[in-house]
Amino acid sequence: MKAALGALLGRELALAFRQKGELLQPLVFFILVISLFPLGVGPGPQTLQKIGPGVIWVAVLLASLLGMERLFRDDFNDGWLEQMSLSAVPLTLVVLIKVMAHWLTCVLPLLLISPLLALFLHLTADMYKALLMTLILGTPLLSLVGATGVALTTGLQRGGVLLSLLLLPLFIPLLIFATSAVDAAALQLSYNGQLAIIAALLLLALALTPFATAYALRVVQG
Amino acid sequence: MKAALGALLGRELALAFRQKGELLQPLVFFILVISLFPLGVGPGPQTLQKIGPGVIWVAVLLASLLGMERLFRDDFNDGWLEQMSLSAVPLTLVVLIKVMAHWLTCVLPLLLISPLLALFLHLTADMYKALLMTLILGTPLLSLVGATGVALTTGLQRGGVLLSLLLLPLFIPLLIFATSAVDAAALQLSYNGQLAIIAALLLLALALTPFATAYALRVVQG
Amino acid sequence: MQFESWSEFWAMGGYGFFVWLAFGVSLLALIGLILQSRLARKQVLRTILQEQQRQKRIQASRSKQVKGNKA
Amino acid sequence: MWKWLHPYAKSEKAFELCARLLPWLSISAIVILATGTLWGLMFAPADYQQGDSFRIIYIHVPSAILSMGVYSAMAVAALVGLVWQLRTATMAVAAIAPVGAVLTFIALFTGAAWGKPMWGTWWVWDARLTSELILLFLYLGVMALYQSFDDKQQGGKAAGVMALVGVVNLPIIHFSVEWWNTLHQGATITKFGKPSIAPEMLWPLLLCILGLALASAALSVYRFQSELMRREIHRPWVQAQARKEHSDAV
Amino acid sequence: MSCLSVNNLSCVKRDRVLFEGLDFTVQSGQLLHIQGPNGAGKTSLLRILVGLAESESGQVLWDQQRIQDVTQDFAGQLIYCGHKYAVNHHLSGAENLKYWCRMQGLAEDVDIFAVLDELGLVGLETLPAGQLSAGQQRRIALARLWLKPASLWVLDEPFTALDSSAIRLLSEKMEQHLKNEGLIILTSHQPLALSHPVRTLQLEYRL
Amino acid sequence: MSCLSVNNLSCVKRDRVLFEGLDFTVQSGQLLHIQGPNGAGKTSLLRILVGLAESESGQVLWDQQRIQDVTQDFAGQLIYCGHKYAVNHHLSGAENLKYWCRMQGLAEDVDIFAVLDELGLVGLETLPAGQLSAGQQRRIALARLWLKPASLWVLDEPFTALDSSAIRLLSEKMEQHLKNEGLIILTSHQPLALSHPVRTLQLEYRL
Ligand code: HEM
Ligand SMILES: Nc1ncnc2c1ncn2[C@@H]1O[C@H](COP(=O)(O)OP(=O)(O)OP(=O)(O)O)[C@@H](O)[C@H]1O
Ligand SMILES: Nc1ncnc2c1ncn2[C@@H]1O[C@H](COP(=O)(O)OP(=O)(O)OP(=O)(O)O)[C@@H](O)[C@H]1O
Ligand SMILES: [Mg+2]
Ligand SMILES: [Mg+2]
Repeated sequence: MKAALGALLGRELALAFRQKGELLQPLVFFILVISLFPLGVGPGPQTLQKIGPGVIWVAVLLASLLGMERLFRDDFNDGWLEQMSLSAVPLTLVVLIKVMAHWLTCVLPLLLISPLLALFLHLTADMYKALLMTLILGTPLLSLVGATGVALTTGLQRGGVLLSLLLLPLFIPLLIFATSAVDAAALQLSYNGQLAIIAALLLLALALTPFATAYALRVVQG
Repeated sequence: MKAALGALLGRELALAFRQKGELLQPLVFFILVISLFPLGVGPGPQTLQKIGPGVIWVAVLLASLLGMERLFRDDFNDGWLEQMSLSAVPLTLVVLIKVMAHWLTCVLPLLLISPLLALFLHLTADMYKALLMTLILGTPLLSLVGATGVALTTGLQRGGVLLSLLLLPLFIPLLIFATSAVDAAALQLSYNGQLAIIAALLLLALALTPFATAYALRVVQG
Repeated sequence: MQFESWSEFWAMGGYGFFVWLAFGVSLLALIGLILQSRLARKQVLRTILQEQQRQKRIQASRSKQVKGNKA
Repeated sequence: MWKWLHPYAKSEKAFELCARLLPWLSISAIVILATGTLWGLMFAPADYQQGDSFRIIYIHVPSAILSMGVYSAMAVAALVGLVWQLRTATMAVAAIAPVGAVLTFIALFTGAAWGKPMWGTWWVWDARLTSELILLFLYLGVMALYQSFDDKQQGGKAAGVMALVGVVNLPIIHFSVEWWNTLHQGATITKFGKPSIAPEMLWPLLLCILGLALASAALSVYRFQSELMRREIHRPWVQAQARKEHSDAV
Repeated sequence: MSCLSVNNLSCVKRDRVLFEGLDFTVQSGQLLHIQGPNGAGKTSLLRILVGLAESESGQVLWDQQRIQDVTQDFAGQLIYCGHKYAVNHHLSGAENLKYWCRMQGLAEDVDIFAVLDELGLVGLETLPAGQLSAGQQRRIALARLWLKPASLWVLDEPFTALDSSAIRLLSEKMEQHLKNEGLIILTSHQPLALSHPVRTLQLEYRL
Repeated sequence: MSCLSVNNLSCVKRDRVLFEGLDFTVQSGQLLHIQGPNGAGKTSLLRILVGLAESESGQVLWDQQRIQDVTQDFAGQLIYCGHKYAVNHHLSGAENLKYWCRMQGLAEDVDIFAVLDELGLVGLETLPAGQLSAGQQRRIALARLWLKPASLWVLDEPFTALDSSAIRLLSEKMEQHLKNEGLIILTSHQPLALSHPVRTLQLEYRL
């Protein structure tokens, strides 16, 4: 079983890193998105510092959405999903592996280069620390919930509206808590409360969404 | 020929409305990005007004990028692109039609709800007028140039991130002109210069990018 | 020579860090590019030779098959 | 020019031409670049305002100018490749892009290292700085696109299209400096820009520019050769060349 | 009388020569069956013949003119059915064909429903094509042969997924097309059951 | 000795009954050829048999137990090849099979390259599968039959896109499997060329 899961993870990573240059792409993408804001908003350090957390969260959201959309699509189209459904590995675990791979390849690079942001957006050390914590807790949540939505929309048209409706109410609280944590950090206040809420949401998602996603995948294969 | 182009447009629109959820996705993303900022920045009207145009433009940019990715994907996968390449209708016109359909279904909704957002971000009437003008001239440009990038990445693994790497540098000048026009409007200055430049860019793109896109589509079909 | 001594030269009128940082990194970048080009060339040569060997293997396996078919 | 170019479309001829050019280019590049740099670092007078920090100019300006020049060269190659269907020209695009990217990186880095003592910050979102950053991303985009294709023939054409589309951006970037600066805060670079520069400062600068240009050309030519070999792996001449170079190396 | 001819055609994929120096002419009323093992280059050849791919050397001529020079005429005379069906899964069969006909500039009055009925898709015309069976999707793709009056048919394994009655239907249609001075170029791993004489071209698998 | 049996199976799609009250048993060493025109419900039946889709009523039993109750065992004994190849276009043939084998929990030492060679893919093992011809991709999909020792094969039109030599190879493999007490359930519009006795099940096209 363990070997099987390892193989699935290996496959996802192999696909993600088919070309060597692709390792660099999320990084460049992130810098690009981030640099859009100073250009659009004006380069004053105060303004930048103020909108910084929001900007970074938007960039993360975008990166994970961009990568997410194709999470199950190719596998559905070429029949790999059928093969996975028919293997002895439970589909819930397969889903978890796929979400993990997505997080590792699309989101983790962004976290790794986030120190650069402190420089670009003039964040203070405190703010950066809070931001990093919210990102570490919040992005897996994004990926888990996103996966359910994507599974519903894979291969059929009915689920589309559902995806948006499902994701929106979940993303907005996440963003509120995350940015308010960073704001609190900027004012030297404690932000444990916000982190605890995000962590609780994450645990909840971890416990529930893989089942929902796996079920959705079975349904779309009808 | 006219009937043929009409049919192509009809097909695109039919498909877009068949998958209502996909229509909604850029809109949801747009609202998400915009609503993030009052949350992230704090609700001071001054700040919001200052960063408003930039935020809206960045959101439009990212939303159209998100919607763009699947412009040629299904047609490429199921072979419809081959049939279009082999019809008597020049591929350049086909490309134009597709871009138009994309603009109508993905970007126009954003423009339609923009008054709401202007309210949200405390823009003055002058600023909103300038913003709308830049959007009306700028977003078709986005779609035209974007189509070329999408055509180049059609059929590639992980097209999304690569796509943004290709397109965002091309979009940045537009962003600069557009936001500087709105800033000028905020100071009651004339912004005809910026509009003229955007219009010139649009004409240039209208004249050149359909050919580049059609060529790229031929290339990826090998 | 604009400088009185080597130590003055290295100090660059107090701007030593920035000047030598700029020149150093530039030199490194250029050397990196040269090395990468060299490595890429070696890689190409290697794949060409591997490819030749692969061709030989394929030929061998096919001639074996032909023999098998005849037998 | 057509008749002149065409024979070199044949890849073997192109390879031979490169082999003949390469030693001249590399030797002159090393000599000129070394002379210019040493002259600039040791013998040119210090700037009356900036002191010795101004010596960064001898690497910053050549790399900045060439980062744009090399892009134009790449775009010309792309145009030739697409319009006249020359395979070798699209290979040139793939060969030139990394060289340009490195030059752009150098321009950015040296500019930042110069900006810290002069402006007090490594980075501001100024028009010129931003545009140079965009240039870097254009190069990276061309490279990434080329690498993403398994079929390098397709990849070459696609990268060519990208390079050409990006060219439209070059003049825009260049002119946007004016508009943007007049609307936002004042220009930062003109503070330094004296209309004329003393000849004893200028000469080493010109040498450095020439030297770096030659070095870029040499590197591009070398990479172009590799690209040729990789793309035509089964041609007899490539195999012969590979055996020759391999035995040379051992 | 039209004719498709090819001279000195060669195709290289990834530096592997699939075929070279190919010469042949297909004239009105003739059928060319391209044969060869998997990977021989049949699909690649067909794609070059219709102009989707470029050959390494050589030319494809339609009525003695290079197809690149007479794209409009050629497109008007061609139907290509490839490995991919060009049937969108979200649109119904009738819609798929409707848009295709309009794009091909056919008159409005072609009766798509009648053709679909003839092909045994009665009652399924308005179902999203993604919900049809493999053979039914294939039938929709082939309905194009009934809808567009074109002289050149280029078919890549047209019998895939079809049941025997559909194969018979298609074979009859092909015979009729050949009688009406049409040209057919096709590949198929299944033997053809036609009373009309068949020319064959054998491609070899080279490594 | 294992056996797959079905009782009172029925399938409804969109208010259309495809089949109902189906009963049959397939035992070791038997081959069941499901026949019927396009759209009769062959693929739908196979998908119910392997557990990808749910039936309207009735049960599928593997060794007298419902397959939903013994998923692990059943999965270990099953190979399903559907209309879709499950071959990723960006991975090479060898990689595709490697990951499949690992996912199926097969030992590390299966020699994928040997199997690919046997299937005539010498020299193409490391090419991205998207660049292979239709028949070559199909061969990769079928290589699974060589790689995994499973008793039940469920094959949906396995001969599609294959040339005659590949069909011969596959037929031989199937005969061997049947001799080794294996079970095969397949659909095919082409006649089978097997020396082994074949049971058939005829589905009808109902509207
Ligand atoms: C990251 C920071 C910097 C970047 C990206 C940058 C970029 C460039 C570029 C692209 C050029 C070429 C312009 C052209 O040929 O049209 C240039 C020229 C030049 N730069 Fe910089 N630069 C930076 C910082 C600086 C600093 C801090 C100084 C001096 C205080 C400086 C002084 C110059 C001078 C003197 C020239 C040549 C003369 C001219 O074209 O005006 N640069 N730079
Ligand atoms: N883009 C590509 N890059 C490299 N090789 C390719 C590419 N496309 C096709 N090939 C190779 O060309 C050969 C011929 O492919 P083609 O699809 O023409 O075969 P075919 O004769 O149609 O086979 P089949 O009977 O299986 O359909 C194959 O061996 C394939 O590997
Ligand atoms: N999701 C669905 N919704 C509605 N109808 C469906 C759906 N899936 C399949 N059908 C219908 O069920 C019928 C049987 O389809 P199936 O794919 O099982 O046929 P088949 O016997 O495999 O045909 P073929 O020989 O063409 O492969 C078809 O008529 C199809 O229209
Ligand atoms: Mg083929
Ligand atoms: Mg079927």
